[in-house]
Amino acid sequence: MVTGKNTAIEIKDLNVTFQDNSGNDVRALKEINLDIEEGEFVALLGPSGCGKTTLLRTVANLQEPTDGKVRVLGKTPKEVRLEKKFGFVFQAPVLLDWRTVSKNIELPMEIMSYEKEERKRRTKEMLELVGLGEFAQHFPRQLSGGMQQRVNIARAFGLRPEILLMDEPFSALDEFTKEKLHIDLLRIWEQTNKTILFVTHNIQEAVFLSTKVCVLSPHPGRLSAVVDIDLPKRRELEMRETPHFNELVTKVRNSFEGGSY
Amino acid sequence: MVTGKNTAIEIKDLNVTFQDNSGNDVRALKEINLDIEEGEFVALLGPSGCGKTTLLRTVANLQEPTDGKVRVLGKTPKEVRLEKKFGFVFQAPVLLDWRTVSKNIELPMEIMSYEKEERKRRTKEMLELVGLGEFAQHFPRQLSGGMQQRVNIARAFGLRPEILLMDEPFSALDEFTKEKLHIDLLRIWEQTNKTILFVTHNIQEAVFLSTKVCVLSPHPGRLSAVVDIDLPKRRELEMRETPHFNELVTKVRNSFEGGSY
Amino acid sequence: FTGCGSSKEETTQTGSSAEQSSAAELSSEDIIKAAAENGSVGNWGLGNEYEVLALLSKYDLGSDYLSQDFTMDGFDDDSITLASAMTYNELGLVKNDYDGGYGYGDSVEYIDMNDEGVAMLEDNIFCTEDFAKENPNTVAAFLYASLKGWEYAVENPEEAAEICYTYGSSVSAEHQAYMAEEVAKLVTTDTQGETVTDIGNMDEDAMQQTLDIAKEYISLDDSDADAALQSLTLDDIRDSSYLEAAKSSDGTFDVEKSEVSIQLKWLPDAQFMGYYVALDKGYYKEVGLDVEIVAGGGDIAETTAVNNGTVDFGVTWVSNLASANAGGMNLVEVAQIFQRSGLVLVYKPENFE
Amino acid sequence: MRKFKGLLEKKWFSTIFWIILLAAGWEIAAVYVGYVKRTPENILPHLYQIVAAAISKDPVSADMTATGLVLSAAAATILRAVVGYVIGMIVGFILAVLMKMSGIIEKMFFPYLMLILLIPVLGMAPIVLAVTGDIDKSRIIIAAILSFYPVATNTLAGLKSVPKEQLDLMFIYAAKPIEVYKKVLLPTAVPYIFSGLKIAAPMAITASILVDTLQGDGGLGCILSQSLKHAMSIYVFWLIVFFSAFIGIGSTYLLGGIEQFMLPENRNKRKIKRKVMKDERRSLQEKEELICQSKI
Amino acid sequence: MSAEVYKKKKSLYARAKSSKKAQAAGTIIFPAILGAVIFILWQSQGLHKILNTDLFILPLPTKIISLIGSNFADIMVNVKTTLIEVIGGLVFGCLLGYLVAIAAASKPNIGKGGLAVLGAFASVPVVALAPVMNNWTKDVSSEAEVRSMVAKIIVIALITGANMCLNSYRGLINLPPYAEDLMATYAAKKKWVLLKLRIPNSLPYVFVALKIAVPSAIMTAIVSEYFAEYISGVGREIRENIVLAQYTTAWAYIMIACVIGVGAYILLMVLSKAVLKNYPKQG
Ligand SMILES: Nc1ncnc2c1ncn2[C@@H]1O[C@H](COP(=O)(O)OP(=O)(O)OP(=O)(O)O)[C@@H](O)[C@H]1O
Ligand SMILES: Nc1ncnc2c1ncn2[C@@H]1O[C@H](COP(=O)(O)OP(=O)(O)OP(=O)(O)O)[C@@H](O)[C@H]1O
Ligand SMILES: Cc1ncc(C[n+]2csc(CCO)c2C)c(N)n1
Ligand SMILES: [Mg+2]
Ligand SMILES: [Mg+2]
Repeated sequence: MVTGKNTAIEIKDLNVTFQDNSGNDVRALKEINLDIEEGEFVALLGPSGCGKTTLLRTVANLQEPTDGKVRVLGKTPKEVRLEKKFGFVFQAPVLLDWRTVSKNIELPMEIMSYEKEERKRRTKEMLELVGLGEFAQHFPRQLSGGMQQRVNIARAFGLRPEILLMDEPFSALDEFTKEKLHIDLLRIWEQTNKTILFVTHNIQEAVFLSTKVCVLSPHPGRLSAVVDIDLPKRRELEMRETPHFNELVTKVRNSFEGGSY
Repeated sequence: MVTGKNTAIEIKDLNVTFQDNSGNDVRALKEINLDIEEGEFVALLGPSGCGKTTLLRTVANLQEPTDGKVRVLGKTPKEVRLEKKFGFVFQAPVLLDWRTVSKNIELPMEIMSYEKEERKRRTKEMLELVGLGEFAQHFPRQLSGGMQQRVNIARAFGLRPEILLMDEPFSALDEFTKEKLHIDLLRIWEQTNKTILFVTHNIQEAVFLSTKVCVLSPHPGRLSAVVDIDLPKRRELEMRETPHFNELVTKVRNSFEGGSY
Repeated sequence: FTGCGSSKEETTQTGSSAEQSSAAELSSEDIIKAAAENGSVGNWGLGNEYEVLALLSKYDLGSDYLSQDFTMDGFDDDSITLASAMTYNELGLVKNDYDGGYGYGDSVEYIDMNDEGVAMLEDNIFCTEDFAKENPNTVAAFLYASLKGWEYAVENPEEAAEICYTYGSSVSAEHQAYMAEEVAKLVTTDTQGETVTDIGNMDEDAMQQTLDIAKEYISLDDSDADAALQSLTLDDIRDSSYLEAAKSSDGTFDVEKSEVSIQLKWLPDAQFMGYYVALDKGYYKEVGLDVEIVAGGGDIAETTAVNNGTVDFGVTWVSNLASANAGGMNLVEVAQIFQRSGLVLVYKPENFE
Repeated sequence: MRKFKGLLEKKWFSTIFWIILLAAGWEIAAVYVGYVKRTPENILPHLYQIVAAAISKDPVSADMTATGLVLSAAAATILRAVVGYVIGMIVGFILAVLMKMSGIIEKMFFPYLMLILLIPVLGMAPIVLAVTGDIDKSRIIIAAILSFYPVATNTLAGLKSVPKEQLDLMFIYAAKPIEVYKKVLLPTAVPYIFSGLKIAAPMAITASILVDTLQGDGGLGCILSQSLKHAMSIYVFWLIVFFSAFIGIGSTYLLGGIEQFMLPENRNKRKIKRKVMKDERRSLQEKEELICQSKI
Repeated sequence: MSAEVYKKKKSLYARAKSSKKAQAAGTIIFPAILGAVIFILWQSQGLHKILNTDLFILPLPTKIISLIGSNFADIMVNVKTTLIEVIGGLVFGCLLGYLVAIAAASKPNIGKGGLAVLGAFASVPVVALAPVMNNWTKDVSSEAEVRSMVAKIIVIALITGANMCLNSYRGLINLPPYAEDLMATYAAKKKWVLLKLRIPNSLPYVFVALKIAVPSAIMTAIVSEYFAEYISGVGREIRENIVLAQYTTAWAYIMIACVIGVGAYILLMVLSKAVLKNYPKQG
């Protein structure tokens, strides 16, 4: 295989169906086809309940596809997971109650057998990044909702995974914190050139961060549009004021089927 | 007492202090003074961890003030709570696992001994309102994050409480759903003329919905600015495009101390 | 609260053995009939009930009886009006007023199984047939020393009682003394009331009577075992050769196994004073045995303990031996210590006026 | 600190409150029984009579006082109970983990685990005795058998109570099973394990007393049954009833204390405290050093 | 591919059902397999070698079963006695234990100590409790059969009640995060918090407790029958026959006790499936 643009995530004819209580099918994802190249930053956009989380979970091997094929880095999601190449920021912060904030951030590093020194160093760095330096020794229930979500993000960032999957990581955060983390996330992405799949329901955010926006339409979740974002790789906050940015936002907005769900 | 503009919520020199694990004080709220009139729609804005939830909880008698005075409708929060005049939308959707969506929405009505007919009717109405008509018989674990949050909102709306306290109710929702619910919330407010205290970290949202924006600054949470929103009572989505709206947004943004946390 | 009234009256008359003669005219038959009709005959069950069943049957009464726990509380509160008691133990507790006693004195009367002709033989010494065959000298030596202990004990019951007490007996010293007296009577008197000098003798007639009653009143659900029981003969459950060997010996034995143990049927007390005396006086040592006495009264029956080899010898009742062998064990009685039944049915005469 | 003390007092207070209530009820009943029964001490003696028996110097058996006898017998029984309990705990725990790991093992074994519990001691004893050949070992094994089941059931329930999201998190990190247990499953199961242990503790003691009576040689069960059979003062029986109840309360409190100590959150809290103290000490030292230096 | 799935809703429904059936079958098949293995080992005397015991102490299953067959009527009389005790004791004990747990949960300050005291009841060994209860219930009825039954039921109720209390207390206290706050905002009376939140939340815990309570009720019934005044019941028969060295008969009754236990277990499983059907699956 030649170096350069390899496929990071390949999704073919993916269907995911759940069953409700009376045994009827609930189609969460229908006939999804999507290719993501290595180093891309893809935003997944769509209304509530359209299947964004389900798609992310399927890529991460947390959900078996009912039908169709998913390949990550040319392998099955399971293989990639077992190689510990995924990072995942859950939609609701999944923190262990009995561990302090810093212990929660260390958790994956413990599992991946990082040196103690390294763990401490990175944890500290990440805590500063998300602005929770003073709260290292607090327990999750002593934090506000947004602070918990920041711990959740810090935990995933601490690892520098090959494939970073993020499920609405910033929606519980205020504008300023969000902006800061946008920039931090972009810097990390630039430096490490990892592949990022990012769920959001904020169109501005999707356009500002990503190289490609995928729009899902609901009931059942289908891929209704893919919009390439041709902004320069190095993004600056000011770009959001440019006409081109607004054009892109409008383009994405219009690509929603029927304009509403 | 004369009818008309009575004080709905009166907060005087409010201090709330928590203790961390090594016994040190964490000041969540410091010297808050705020008066809210009946029928007002107040948005509480502030960065993550600044004390918004704590303020809301204190008003609702879920948190004892360390210091200072809180009066609601001229009474103590406890009295008002016992009169069942509060509605509260929690930041995380607090749904009971073993109840279906519609049963979760019915819960407070059961407690308040509504007639069965009435309960069913309102529940159905609320489910339509939040776009979950088809999911009435699902269990919370079968819903997406945003759908759970909508159930949470529907449950509070079903009651038509005197004082509605909402803690970031819409942050897990996509633009379209959010817009629809904004309009619905505003209609409900117009028609019933209830007092609403609304936490958000989205400045546009705050300006669009409220009659008054209160900005909290963090560490410790102080009330750093109060901006009156002089938009007409009946809000329309198009207002967001007007220059006056943008002026207000900018005014609020600038009132953040130092512009960042 | 039916039972309360009568017991309350009693509280007031405790100790005074005033009017008790009126019941004396009643025959034991009347008493048994009245109690049986009332459904208040008591026995412990668990293989101790055959004499009572035989007695009930003798008077054409049904075979129902109440389960008596190992106290006489049921007798005391009149829920059992005709209660089983061993002469040497429960009867003493009922009559005497030392610690644990009920203090009825002579105001109570009893029916004796020996008088009623339904007596069964009780405490014996047994082991497995295999053990006896493999260790004939050990068995003979053990019998020799044990009988010597018993001889001494029945002649000196007071001293025997003290010995029992010092061997960690569970019984108060006063009761121990009472027990020793009564046990001595059982060892030296037969079912007809004749004096026995030949301690340990296996009397043909008494044993046959015991086996016959056992066959009639032991009811087994297991049809194979039941058939086995019905075909049992005395020779299947006893072997007198060891006793003869012991009696004809000069006291020196070439024992095959010197460390042996004996499991008692009940708690350590003067019911088993012969063994304690033999141990205390060194009789076992003299014949080359190192004996451990294992207390009974536990849930693992002495027959099972002997059968599975946990202990070498055991003390049990002849009827228990019969049912064990019917069930498939292979045990033999090698000596019969008690020569008459120690079971009586005790009652308060005023309950039958 | 003051608050903490007040709380502790409250806790004790509620236990004492109940004990007093119970004692009052007992005494009222005892007075009644004293009037209507001929030998009330066999049915419901006065508490002061029991206390008197406990402190009495009169020998009840050979040369032992009632209390001496109970305590010496208790030593053997409690030792066996503790050993059996620990074995039962370990076995129950391992079984729960095995059942959690494999649904098939759970389905296969769970009903039988319960069956083992149903085979009465009397049925079990001869077989266990045949296997071990020793009455004391048999007793320990039977006590273990009777106490493993609550631990196994509760531990299994605890392991199953972990929120799915937390397992998903560990799944994403491809954590090894041992790590999933160490970091998520066990910490969550701790309270469950302890309520199993709390249920099993009196069961182990009950079992140990029960197996004492297999043979007549020593142990609380034996003197219990002896005194029940009026072979010795009935007050020995009442002493044992109270003694075992006290062991029960004691074990509940002991386990509660250990639980508080073992709760992962509290462990982390202690760590923080220690760290803070260390930091304070260090900064104090540094200050002193600075002062010293400046003086020089 | 997907069309096939989508074509017939019915077939899918049937499939779902059959998969549920397959699962249910698993709960029966796997224990059955192990049961068969044990049976074969036992019948072929392999078990005797493993346990180092003989045919006398542990008779062959065929012999035991044929004994059950030939004494079925007698056995049933005893089974009835034991069943009444177990069911009566369980119902009273569990209800009582649960009520105490509710009382303790509503006033934890005072209640917690009550729990410890109740735990102490459970620590009084059955062997001591049973004779005491016999004495205390002497005045309940002039019929020995009735008062004896009452005594046994009380003992079983005390033992199972303590266990139910400990477990359900946890279920009544460990609520989902913020659920209590939610109820507080409705100013829900204690009654409602109990009815709508605490009790539903405690149901899974109740079944954990029942899993222990049911076998321990049977065990307690067996032991307390040893001491009962009125002679009847599976436990009493076990003891009688073991003392008489009738091991085949004793094992017949032990087997019967096990059948009662398995029956109760199956009932419990069915019940728990039905009651907890809306709850998230554990594990
Ligand atoms: N139980 C507690 N113990 C200790 N500190 C607490 C506790 N609850 C809240 N805090 C602290 O109080 C501060 C304010 O928290 P609060 O939840 O009110 O923030 P918020 O404004 O709602 O933030 P967000 O937007 O992230 O939800 C935070 O610093 C938090 O750490
Ligand atoms: N376990 C489940 N059982 C049944 N239906 C499910 C289950 N999980 C998800 N669904 C359904 O699948 C659909 C997609 O859910 P998903 O969580 O992927 O939505 P989402 O796009 O992430 O929404 P949101 O933005 O609100 O988080 C929803 O209709 C949901 O009801
Ligand atoms: C298990 C069992 N229970 C009761 C007796 C009857 N019994 C025989 S001797 C004795 C006491 C006198 O020392 C009693 C009550 C027994 N033999 N075995
Ligand atoms: Mg989602
Ligand atoms: Mg908040």
